[in-house]
Amino acid sequence: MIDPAWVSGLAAILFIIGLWGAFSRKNAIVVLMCIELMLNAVNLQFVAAASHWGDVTGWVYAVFAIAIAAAEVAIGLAIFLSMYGQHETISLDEVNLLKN
Amino acid sequence: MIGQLHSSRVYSTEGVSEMDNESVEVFSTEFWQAFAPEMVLVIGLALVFIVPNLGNSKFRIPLTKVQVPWFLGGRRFKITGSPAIPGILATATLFTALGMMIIETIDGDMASTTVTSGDIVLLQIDNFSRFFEIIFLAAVLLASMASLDRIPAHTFSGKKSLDEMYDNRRQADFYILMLTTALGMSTVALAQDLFVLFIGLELASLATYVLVGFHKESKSGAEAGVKYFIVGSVASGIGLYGLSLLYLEFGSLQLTTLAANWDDGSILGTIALGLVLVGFGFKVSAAPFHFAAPDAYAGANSPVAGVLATASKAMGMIGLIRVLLVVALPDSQTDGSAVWLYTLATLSVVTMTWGNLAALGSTNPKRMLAYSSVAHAGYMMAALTAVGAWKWGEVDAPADYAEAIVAAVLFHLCVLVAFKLGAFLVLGLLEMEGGASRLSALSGLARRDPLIGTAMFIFMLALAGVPPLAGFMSKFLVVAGIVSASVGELSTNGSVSFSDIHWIWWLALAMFLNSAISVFYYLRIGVVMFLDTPEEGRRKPLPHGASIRMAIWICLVATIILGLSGDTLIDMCYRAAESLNLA
Amino acid sequence: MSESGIIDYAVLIPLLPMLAFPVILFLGKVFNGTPTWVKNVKEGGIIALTVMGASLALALVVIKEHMHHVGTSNVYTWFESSWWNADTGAITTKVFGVGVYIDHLTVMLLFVAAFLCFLINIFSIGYMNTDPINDNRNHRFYAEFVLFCSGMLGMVLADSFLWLFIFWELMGLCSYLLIGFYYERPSAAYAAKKAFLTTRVGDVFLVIGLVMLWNLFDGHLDYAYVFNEANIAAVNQGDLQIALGMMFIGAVGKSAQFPLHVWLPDAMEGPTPVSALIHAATMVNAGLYLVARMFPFFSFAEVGSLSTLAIIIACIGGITAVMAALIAFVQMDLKKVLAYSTMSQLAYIFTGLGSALWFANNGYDELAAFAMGASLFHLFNHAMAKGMLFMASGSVIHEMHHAHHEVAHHGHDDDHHDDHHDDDFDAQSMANMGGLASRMPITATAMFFGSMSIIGIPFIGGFWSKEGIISSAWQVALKEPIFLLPAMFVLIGAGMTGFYMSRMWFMTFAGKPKTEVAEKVHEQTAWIPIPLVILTFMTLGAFVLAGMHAGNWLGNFETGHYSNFFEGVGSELEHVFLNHDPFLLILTYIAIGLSLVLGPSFAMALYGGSLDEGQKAKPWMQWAINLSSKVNSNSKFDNTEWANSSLADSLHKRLHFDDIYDAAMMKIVVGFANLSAVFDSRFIDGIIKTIESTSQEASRRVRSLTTGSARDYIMMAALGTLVIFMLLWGVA
Amino acid sequence: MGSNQSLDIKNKEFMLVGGLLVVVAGLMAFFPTLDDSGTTDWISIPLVGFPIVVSCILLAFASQESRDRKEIIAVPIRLFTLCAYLVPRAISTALFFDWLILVDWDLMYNEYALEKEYLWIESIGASWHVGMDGLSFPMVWLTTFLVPVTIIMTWEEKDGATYHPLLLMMGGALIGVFVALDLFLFYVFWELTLIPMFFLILKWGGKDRRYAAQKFFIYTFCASVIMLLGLITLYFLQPESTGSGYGTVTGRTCDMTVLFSNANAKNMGDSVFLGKDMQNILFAMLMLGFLVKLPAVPFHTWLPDAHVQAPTGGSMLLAGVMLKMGAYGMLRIPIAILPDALVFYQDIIMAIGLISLVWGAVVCLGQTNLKRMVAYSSVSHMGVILLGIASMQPIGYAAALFMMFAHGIISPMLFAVCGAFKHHYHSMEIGSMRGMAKWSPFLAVYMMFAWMASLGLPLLAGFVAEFMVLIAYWPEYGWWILLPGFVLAITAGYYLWSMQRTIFEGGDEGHPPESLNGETPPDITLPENIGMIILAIFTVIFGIFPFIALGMMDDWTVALFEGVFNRGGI
Repeated sequence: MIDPAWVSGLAAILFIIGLWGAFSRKNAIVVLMCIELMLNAVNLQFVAAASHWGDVTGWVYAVFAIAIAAAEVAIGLAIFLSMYGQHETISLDEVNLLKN
Repeated sequence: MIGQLHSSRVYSTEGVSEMDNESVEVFSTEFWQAFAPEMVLVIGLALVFIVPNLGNSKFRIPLTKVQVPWFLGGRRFKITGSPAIPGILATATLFTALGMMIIETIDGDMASTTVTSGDIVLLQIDNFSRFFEIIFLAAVLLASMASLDRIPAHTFSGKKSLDEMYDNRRQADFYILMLTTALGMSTVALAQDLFVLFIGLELASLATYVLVGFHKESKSGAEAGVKYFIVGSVASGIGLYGLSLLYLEFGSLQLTTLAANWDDGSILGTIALGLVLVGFGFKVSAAPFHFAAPDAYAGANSPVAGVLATASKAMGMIGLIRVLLVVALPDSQTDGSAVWLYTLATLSVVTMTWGNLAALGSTNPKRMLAYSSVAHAGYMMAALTAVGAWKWGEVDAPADYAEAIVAAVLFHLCVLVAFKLGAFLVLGLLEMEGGASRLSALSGLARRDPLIGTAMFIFMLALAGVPPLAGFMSKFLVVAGIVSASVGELSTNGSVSFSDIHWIWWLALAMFLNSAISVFYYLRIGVVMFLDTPEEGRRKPLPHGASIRMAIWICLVATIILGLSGDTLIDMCYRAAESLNLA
Repeated sequence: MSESGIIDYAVLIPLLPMLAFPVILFLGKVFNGTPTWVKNVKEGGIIALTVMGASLALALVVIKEHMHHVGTSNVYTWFESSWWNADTGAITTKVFGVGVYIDHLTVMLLFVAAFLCFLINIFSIGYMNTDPINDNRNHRFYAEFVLFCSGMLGMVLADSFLWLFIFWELMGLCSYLLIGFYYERPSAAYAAKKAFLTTRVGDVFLVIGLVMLWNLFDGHLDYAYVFNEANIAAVNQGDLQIALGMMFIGAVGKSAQFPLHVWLPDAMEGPTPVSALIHAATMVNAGLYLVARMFPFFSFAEVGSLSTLAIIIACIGGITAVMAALIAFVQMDLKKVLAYSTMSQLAYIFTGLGSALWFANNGYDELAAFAMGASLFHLFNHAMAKGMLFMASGSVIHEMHHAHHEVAHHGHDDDHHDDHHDDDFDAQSMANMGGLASRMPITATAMFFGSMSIIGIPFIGGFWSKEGIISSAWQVALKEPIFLLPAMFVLIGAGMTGFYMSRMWFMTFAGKPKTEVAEKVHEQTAWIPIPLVILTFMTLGAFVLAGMHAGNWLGNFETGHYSNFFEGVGSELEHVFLNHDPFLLILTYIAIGLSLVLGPSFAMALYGGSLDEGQKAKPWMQWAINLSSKVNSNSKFDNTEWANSSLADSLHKRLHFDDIYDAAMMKIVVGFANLSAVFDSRFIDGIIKTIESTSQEASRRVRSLTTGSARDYIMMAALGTLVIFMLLWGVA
Repeated sequence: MGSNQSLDIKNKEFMLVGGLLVVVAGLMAFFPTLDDSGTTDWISIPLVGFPIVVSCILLAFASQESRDRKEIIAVPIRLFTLCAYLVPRAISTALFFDWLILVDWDLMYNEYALEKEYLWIESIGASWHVGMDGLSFPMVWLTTFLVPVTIIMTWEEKDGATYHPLLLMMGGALIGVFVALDLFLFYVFWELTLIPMFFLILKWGGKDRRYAAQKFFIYTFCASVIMLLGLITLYFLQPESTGSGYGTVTGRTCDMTVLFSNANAKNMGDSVFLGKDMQNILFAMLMLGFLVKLPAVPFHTWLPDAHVQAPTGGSMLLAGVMLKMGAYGMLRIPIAILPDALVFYQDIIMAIGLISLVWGAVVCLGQTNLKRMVAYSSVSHMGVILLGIASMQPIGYAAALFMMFAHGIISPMLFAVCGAFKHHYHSMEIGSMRGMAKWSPFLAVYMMFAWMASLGLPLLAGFVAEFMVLIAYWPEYGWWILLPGFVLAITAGYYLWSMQRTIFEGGDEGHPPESLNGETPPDITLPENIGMIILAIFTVIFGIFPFIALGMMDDWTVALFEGVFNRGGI
């Protein structure tokens, strides 16, 4: 069995890539995907920890986290759609009416 | 000494939580009894789903021609299909639930009820959680009362504009989301497991993302929704990752487990703590995680923004209290301050200063209120810092200091509902006749409607912390808490050196200096209202809006009454803080 | 020490006029312009006269009672306060009382003040009520007049330095109001301000002196305590000297001595009765009174410990005496000559007092008593004479006005009320007068004897006292060389007085009329001559007082009793003319020579002249006019060189004092004040404004971080996370 | 026309009611003896609560009226405010006569007349604790004296329906500050006074009122929050206890009287309450709030702006009573409990007082605006109070108290005169009008009277205090006395100079001032006349008979020194 430490490390790398992507990419969809990446890192982490502790709760947490991610995607896409309807772009940099 | 003092109080009996602690399994009979108010919410939510959809549809039993009335769908009934129904239903639901909770809590003799699933404690009803649920429900109730006018339902008859048709169509959606927010927040308040807490947080958050972007036909509404969603998601992603690290470190996300093992944790726990802090920091809009908040408030309609500034902030504050005070405080036997002490102190000072400075020049009243709520977050975080500063091993009854401070924070969160939300509701009233995102929208308000103008001015004074309003009382309590913690037991010595006073005293000074700065922008609102002439198109009297005015009056009365005589509420706060069992 | 009796009613002397003040003001406001008020009550003049008469009567009764012993009335508590001794913790109550204290000084000044106030009141009724410019506002004059009298009488009667100061300030206020009576004239408004401010500068030091005195004497300012020998001996003599010196500066301001003399000439802007009242009879004497009051300190203090102050007093006196006399040489304005003469004569008294105080402090009690007596007697004589002179000059000016009016508006009786102050004619300039001796006999007589009294012509008025002052000063000078300066100055001053007083009289009354107006002048106004006649006799009768040992009595009233009139006159004469001390004998003759011969002869040579054809003055003046005409025609003295010299120029400019003070005030003080105002709003308030603008700028910058792009928000959150890590790492 | 008549009739009815109230209040003022047995609460409702509540009701009532009705209801409303304020007036008069004639009351330090205490916010130990002693009573009397005078004086102010209730509220809140014997209550009233004044400046002020009102509010608020932090720290440094009046949560009490006795008991011999270090810090924090309110240089710049912009009534109360809150606060709290810090800061207080005194006076001389000049003269006079405090002598303290009192009568008159100038000549620039004495003899007389009173003319109220301060000042600071002396001269200078250029000079030429645009220059109106005469009469009364007020002040200071500074308890 793989040492949970490796999995955790992978999760950490995934998380950082996700975070980095979240603020370096302009396309809202890509940003959403990056957020999903972060949540996947979380899932991975939970699973790894669960296997480390031999505890079932971690898996349950992971399942819930997946559900949360799903809900987030649903809502996110809907919100992006309405943004596209009004601003006709999905570039986050160009949506900056509200500032200061 | 303090212990003796407090044992003499009627509502505080030692060990009440252990004696009366009742543990119930999920979905048992006792469970339903204990969660009656929440069940009201759930039922109300279901009703808002169902009732507008009641119609004359029939269900044909397959292979037959028998049509059984099914009542869902089809041609809607005239009475239940009225667009006004969801609002009324939601308001009634919230009112009922809130009433039940208040009746349950106000006398003070409340046993705590724990919900367990196996050996995992999921939820706990106690003074603390009930207190927060009251805050949440009150805020959402006032907001939905206001929304009855803000997003008005129009009757079917007659010709309607496009906006009116939009408004009619989304009545149910709006109130469903409001109720969902309330439910999610209640879950946060009740949660005894950090993951459950996070689930509740996500439930409430997802609903508020939609609420912020609710006016999707306006550019700013859509934009606000996007920003709030994106930044919020990232923040909760970071928070969740922190949770996962905590789980990795301790093997459980139970608050009790975490608290018991905290002192044995490694650096991983500290890192996880930092990540979780980010998640909640976004919710309380602490700098530098607050950036989306002003945009969101400005884009959302005012009652929703009010909920974000009060209830949502309180929700984040629960998270902070749970994580920082319940989990991450050193054991009462060790001599030392909390590991997050400097972090939180820095954050709080930065937050309050940033908020106030930004608000100082802001000419959009909603953004100004948003920045001011950032500043208020800073004040509360300063209070939490004071709890962490105390050297736990050196005094007899440290919990009393901590409890007093937490009580002050709770008081602040509670009265914030009165005057911060009240201010947003006044802006909501103005939004009914056009935008409220320019300072000039407020000009001449006192002349157009003296009572509303005066109410707004009183809200502003309360925000600034002018006595004898609730805002002063809450700031006074917060600072008193900080100072009492910094002074500690020094007073019994007779002779005190200033250097003996803990440095967190300076947080009190920073807080007061900040609130002095803040007077400037709060007063500016008053000056504009009382001095300027109304702008073009706003010469007529204000829209009537019976229920939004009612909501404003409630806020106003609460602002004044809680300032003049806050004793009942302070006792409630104190009981709530006690039930945290900090010591 | 209190005794019941008439003295308890003495408080009414100042109180009556004080109460009359609002009454006249109120009645005047109500009845303004009604015939009864104008004709019968003389716009308040009669009320004032009644009150002043009552005060005078009461004063006379009090004087009779207290000729030879100190009287103190009941002392009432004005207010109390407490003093804490930080070492012992004891808290003692300090009482600020109010009462009446009467000794010879009081008696003398009380008489002077009450008597002259009464006479000037009579004069005012004549002078003020017949001048149309004063119509409908004379009630203001009389109200302020009685308040002023109240201040003077109160100051004299006060039983403590505190109340002395209070009434002193009250007088200052009234002099301000009275000088500024014609408030619409810029010069009057300016003069009033100048008078108040200049005396205020002195008053500040007086207050400081009182404060020091209060602290020295354990919380007492009442005479009964501070004049006690034991109490004086107990205090630090050096501090006492400084305290008294401070008080002296106050006296300098009030009595218009160098260097605070600048206000007095300008104060002539007031109506003439005011000039008579303030600048001759009363207010200027307040400073002398204060210095004379210090006498017990000097006699009871340690020998020699206060002599520096005595010398300073005398020197200030000497300098002023010469300086004022010099300036008086060139004045053409009748009243200004008198003003400078006042200044100079007061300076004499200061010198005399300085000598007296020096003697007292150095143990020469008899000499001290003599010098004191001479000084105070001179005060008395000067007050009477100068009051008379001012009233006489007022009479001249008044009649000049009338005459000018008749000349200018001949045949235009209908617009009688036309403003006749507009044109250039100066009714006060001696250049417009001349030859009035025959046209105004009473006035000329009064002026004649008044001037003689001031000059010190033997046997008349001031002669009796002036010689005493000069000899005292020289006697001190024999013992204390520094005193030579004031001694020399007063001696020279005697001759200068002779010149400028004679000059004034001859220019006004002798010679031919210099203008058409002067030809038309005649005495026609009722009320005015009464006080002139009375005072003429007072001045001439000074020898009676001298014979009654007034000098001795004033020097030491407990021993200096009146014994025998002729013996008294004899001893006085002997003292003056046949002094056993050859030094003093020579000195006396020098002084007489200077003042009687040298000064007047120069004046005659320059300004003398006979009257018009057919005009004849009264016999007692005619000889002087004739003499002057002879001297004038025989002498070849030409003063054009002098008159065009730079000295004369600066004398015309009053030795530049006013210019320098004005410059100092307007350039330095006001300039600094303007700078301060700018500094206050630019810098002190500027800090506040900078804080405000800085915070607005900071706000702008902070808000500019909220760029509007969600990506930046996420990045900031990530950065925040990093910071949190670092902070936690640092602790953990 | 008809509707107007009916409105007039209604006015008359209102005035009839008002007149009846006047009679009733007059009867109440007729020497009633206040009950000392402690059964009646003479302070809470009649002095404090009643004016505030009545003003709130009137404001709410007036705000609902339409614009054109407002001018009509203004008459009865201002009459009503006047009558309403006669109630406090009557009580303070009665108490005053009781003190003067019957000598019923101990008005000593820490002994209070008409004391009442009700528990209020039990969790922090705050109570509604009110009472009066020799420090507060003169101030209460002054407030009750000034507010009716101000109402009368500003009888014709526009929009009186809201203006006069605000004055009434001001009157209640100010009394609240002076009678509060509880730290929390004190602070509540302390800030409450800002609100009516803010509105007075904001709504009735001059051209820059927006700036001035905000500056006034924010500046003083900033300072008072620092003071509040000091108070809170002080509060928690008290020993904990249980019992009535002690906070159930905090275990401390906000009661000042308890604080005073605790502190005074601890400040004995060599022992120092809280220790010197802490005393110094707390003293500095408390004093900051009070110095800004006073105001002392360099914290004074809000005052000229506020005064110049404020309406006459606002200025009168601001200068007459509000500034005294600062001095009152100093004498009430820090000095009584932190005497060692006072000794420590003595020289600094003296220096600040001296700087205020000199700077205020010098800047006055450079002003061209009459009201601004008068405002700076207030700064200068407030410096005298600081000198009195720094002198550490009962006579200096009594002088400070009397200065507060005397300046409280004189400065409203100064501002009333300025207001009358503004009202009738539409200008306050010195030099823009000349020879006013010709046009407005009454105004000129009042101006001269007020100016003279303010420059410390003997037998007017201002003199005694100045003289006493100098007496107390000399033994402590010696030749520095030349500076106050210099100020006496400068004060005379700027006052006389301004008079020379306003009421004197040139009225004879028959040219009315330009700011009138050719109208005939008026003299002051009857209400202004009445108000000024009242002020003038009291200026004279307290100048000639200072013992009336000084008696209780002296008693109080003696008791203060015995209780606070005499460490052995002699």
